[in-house]
Amino acid sequence: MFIKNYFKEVFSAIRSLLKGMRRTGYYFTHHKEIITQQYPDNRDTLNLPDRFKGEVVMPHDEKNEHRCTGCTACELACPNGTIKVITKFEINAEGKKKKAIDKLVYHLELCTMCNLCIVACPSDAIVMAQTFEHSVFNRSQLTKILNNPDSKIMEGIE
Amino acid sequence: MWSLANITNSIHEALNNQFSAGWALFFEMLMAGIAVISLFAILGLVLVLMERKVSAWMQIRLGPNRVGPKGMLQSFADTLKLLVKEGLTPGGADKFLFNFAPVLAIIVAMLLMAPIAFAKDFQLWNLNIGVLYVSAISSVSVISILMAGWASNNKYSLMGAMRSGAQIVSYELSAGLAILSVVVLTGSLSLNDIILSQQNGWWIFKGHLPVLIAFVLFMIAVTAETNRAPFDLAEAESELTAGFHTEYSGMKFALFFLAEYVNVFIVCCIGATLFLGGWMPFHIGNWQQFNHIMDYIPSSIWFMGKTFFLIFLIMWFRWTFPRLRIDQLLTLEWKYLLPIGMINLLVVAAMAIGGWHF
Amino acid sequence: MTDEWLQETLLNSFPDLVFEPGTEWLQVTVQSQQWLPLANTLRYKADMDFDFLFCVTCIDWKTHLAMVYHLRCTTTQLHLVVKATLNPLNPEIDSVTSIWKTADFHEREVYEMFGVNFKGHPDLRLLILPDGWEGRNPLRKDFEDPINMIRL
Amino acid sequence: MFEEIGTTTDGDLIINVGPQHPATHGVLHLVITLNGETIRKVEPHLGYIHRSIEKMCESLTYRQFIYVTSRMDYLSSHINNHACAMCVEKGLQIEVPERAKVIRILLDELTRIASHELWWGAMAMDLGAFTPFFHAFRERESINDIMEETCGARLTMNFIVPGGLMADIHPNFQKRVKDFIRLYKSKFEEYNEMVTGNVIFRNRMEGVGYLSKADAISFGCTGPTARGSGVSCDVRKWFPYEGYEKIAFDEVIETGGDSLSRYMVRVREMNQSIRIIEQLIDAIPEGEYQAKTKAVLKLPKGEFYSRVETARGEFGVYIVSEGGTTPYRIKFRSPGFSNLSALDQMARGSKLGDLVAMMGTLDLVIPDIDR
Repeated sequence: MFIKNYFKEVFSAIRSLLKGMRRTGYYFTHHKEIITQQYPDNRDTLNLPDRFKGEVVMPHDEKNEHRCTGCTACELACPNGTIKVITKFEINAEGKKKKAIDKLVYHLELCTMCNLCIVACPSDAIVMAQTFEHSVFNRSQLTKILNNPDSKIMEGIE
Repeated sequence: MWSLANITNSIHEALNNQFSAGWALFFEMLMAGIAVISLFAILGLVLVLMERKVSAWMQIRLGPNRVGPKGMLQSFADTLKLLVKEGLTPGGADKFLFNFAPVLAIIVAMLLMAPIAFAKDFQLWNLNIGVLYVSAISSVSVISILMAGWASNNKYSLMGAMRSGAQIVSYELSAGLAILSVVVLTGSLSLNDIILSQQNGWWIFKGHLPVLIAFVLFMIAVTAETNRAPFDLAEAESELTAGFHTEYSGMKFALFFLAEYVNVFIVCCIGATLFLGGWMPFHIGNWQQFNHIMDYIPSSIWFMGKTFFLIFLIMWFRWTFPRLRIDQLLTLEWKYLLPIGMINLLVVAAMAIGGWHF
Repeated sequence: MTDEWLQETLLNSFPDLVFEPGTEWLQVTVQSQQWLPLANTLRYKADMDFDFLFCVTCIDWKTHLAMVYHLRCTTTQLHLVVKATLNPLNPEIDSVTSIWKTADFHEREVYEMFGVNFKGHPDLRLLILPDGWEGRNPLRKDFEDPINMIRL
Repeated sequence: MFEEIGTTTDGDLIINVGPQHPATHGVLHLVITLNGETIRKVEPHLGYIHRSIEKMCESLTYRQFIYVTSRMDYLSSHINNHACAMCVEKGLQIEVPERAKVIRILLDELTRIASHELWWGAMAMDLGAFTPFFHAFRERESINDIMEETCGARLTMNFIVPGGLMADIHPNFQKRVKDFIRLYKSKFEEYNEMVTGNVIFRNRMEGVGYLSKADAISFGCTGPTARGSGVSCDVRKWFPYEGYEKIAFDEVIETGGDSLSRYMVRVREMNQSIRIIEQLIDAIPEGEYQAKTKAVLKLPKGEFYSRVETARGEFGVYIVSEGGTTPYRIKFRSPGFSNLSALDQMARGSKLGDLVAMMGTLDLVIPDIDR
């Protein structure tokens, strides 16, 4: 009885080991199963989903106009102090003083891509871009100004 | 039969004509030394690349594929990296032993090369006690590991070395018994005689089940002896960080690394020699036509093919199995492998006396 | 086994207990001296058997500290929240490590974060803060880290 | 802690495992007293990545503090966010739309599978088998891709806001989840062949790191750690939230109390999660994905506690509100913290190699312990 159990044990052990070896052997011979992505080479074919949260950007149209009113909702919504809105007063065509943004400073190094500023923005002025290669040689390059120089607010955005 | 003996003999004669006998021997030894060292370098490069590719394919990865065509030059890049790295010595280390341990590991590996027949008539030293020599010298490798573990002044290293000591000493027994079963069948300790005895078929086929069992025991024991997974307790990455070579860096680490791979190569050479006929082509009994066709394949290719098949087997083990625990490792040896090996040896001895093998 | 039954039973043996109405789970405030006997009752008294202490924390109310123990019985799934008021200058309460082993780590955390001294804790040392940390307790309201504080 | 002398007076060896060690999956620091290979005592030292999230949250509003909790147990970040949002919703008495609830559960269960996949691979790697790790990542990556498409991030999603979800699911979501279920089912046999059935693995796990039922309760263990010891403690079963009461699934309980039981609980739990997803994926109700909430959330004065079942156990959020826009005090009851405290009890008397297996089966995520 003891001898029988002993051999049964040995054989079932060897069988379980061979099962594992069969599986790795299968993958060794079936190179189609390889899932490695060759990242820098496949940059052109790399499709990031459109919701991917890469960094905050402010889209401008062809007339160099954006939709930001400078309401600071994003600044208030941000948990890390990533966004700083610097406003100025502009005089519009009717001679009235109007608040507008001077600079929208965005600290990428502080950003956690939580999307709260995008949700908070009432005029959809900022969106998430799908870029993800953010490494730079100097930390100061991570502080970005989102509005283009000389850009203006779009007509009809309040 | 195609032979390398002509080349070696002509070199021997040329040297003897040119110089006195002493100088000729000196030059021959020099050449042999250079050959062994360059074989070491090549083996290191090839085996590291092979391991990385094998592991990658089993792990559904691509493996190295950037340096050179298909990543062939990856190991050169690795070697270069290790060469230019600083070899640190920890503060409380025993400096002499710490630096000597990797060298000893390499020396042991080199000594083991001597009796191995790489092809027909291509052997450094046709020793009449080759098998005994191999099992004696391979035990010395444990000293280098103990030395490294002790001298590092690191608890992880020390534990790794102690584990390794217990492990190698135990598994020597199984390996020895497995080797003995072939020696019993052949009646000779010389590796050359063992190869020649497989003229009409390799032992693994001639010797029925007992030799097959001996072969399995041998493979398990040498996997343990070379500290390869699933018996890599001396290194046990997740437990002891890197075991006995935790504190080694740069070229000193590379020497341990190289010694490990060369040891794997050598034990696979021995395995191929004992069980798979060494450089002997695949022969079936007295079927002359078939044997002649097989003889056209050069003996060195036969030898390397068998050896690399065994190396692949060991790598296959490594990338499939989890590691054993230290007490299980010793249980496996003393409760399973050793009794099986002993009974098996008795059966083999009976078989040899009765002449029941082919 | 309802909250009312629990309230009644506890008031029988501990008349000083103050129950807070209108909470999700039964909430009770206890004198800090009475906490250990109450804990023993809650854990070992038949029918009660609050064997699962799943949350231990402290709240700094500036005027006082309040220890909060969340208890659950794994058989009846009854919950009880026990609070104990402590003096902020010299906060002290009995350790319940002997009753619930999980209190070991949780009390050590509260000890370093709030400076509450747990009497009878077997191993009251710093757990999270680095060795040699002195004095100030990070989760107290008066703690200010001049270097790492984020203020919005 | 860092004494020069490495031995006790009895001649036992004191070893620092961590904070930099391959087996601790992070910066856990264990001071181990060893007698030969046998463990005498394990003493965790925590705090290497303590960020004092509880203190940070005291200065963040109820919308903002949710994202921080993703950084605690980063493997089940979505479930953590869920607990926080539920706590705020409880305080404000917001009724979450049915659609949002179902999507939350779906994402929860996907997160749970992803977390268990990673644990499975890392567990095998702790025991020295490197290959399963990569195989587990194949399945985990496809979950991450689904998450990336719907939530916009792979690990720290922050997809939940008080009152519902940040956005609706991606149009591809259902199709891709079904693809994942097919992939998972075709590969599950591999898990048994490579790890679960392996004789070396079973011998390493069986009877190792025993934790009795009474001890598991006393140490406050939750999740698979406690369920491996036979404690029925699944929050989803006992205190259902977000409609778990309507879903058919089994609470996985093993009674062995050893490492193998904890391992089996997790592996079987993955199948239960698949079962939940299969029930819900075609039954996502139509409707709003977000309830109407005020722009500035102010919790009424009081104390609110809500809890969920993360991949590691019971995660609780305890908010003390003074009626302002920020919490007065917030406490996160993290499962790993309590589970870790049982390690010493489990490890005493076993071998050093077993400690690695035990830490593997506890499924420790260090930021979850340190907070």
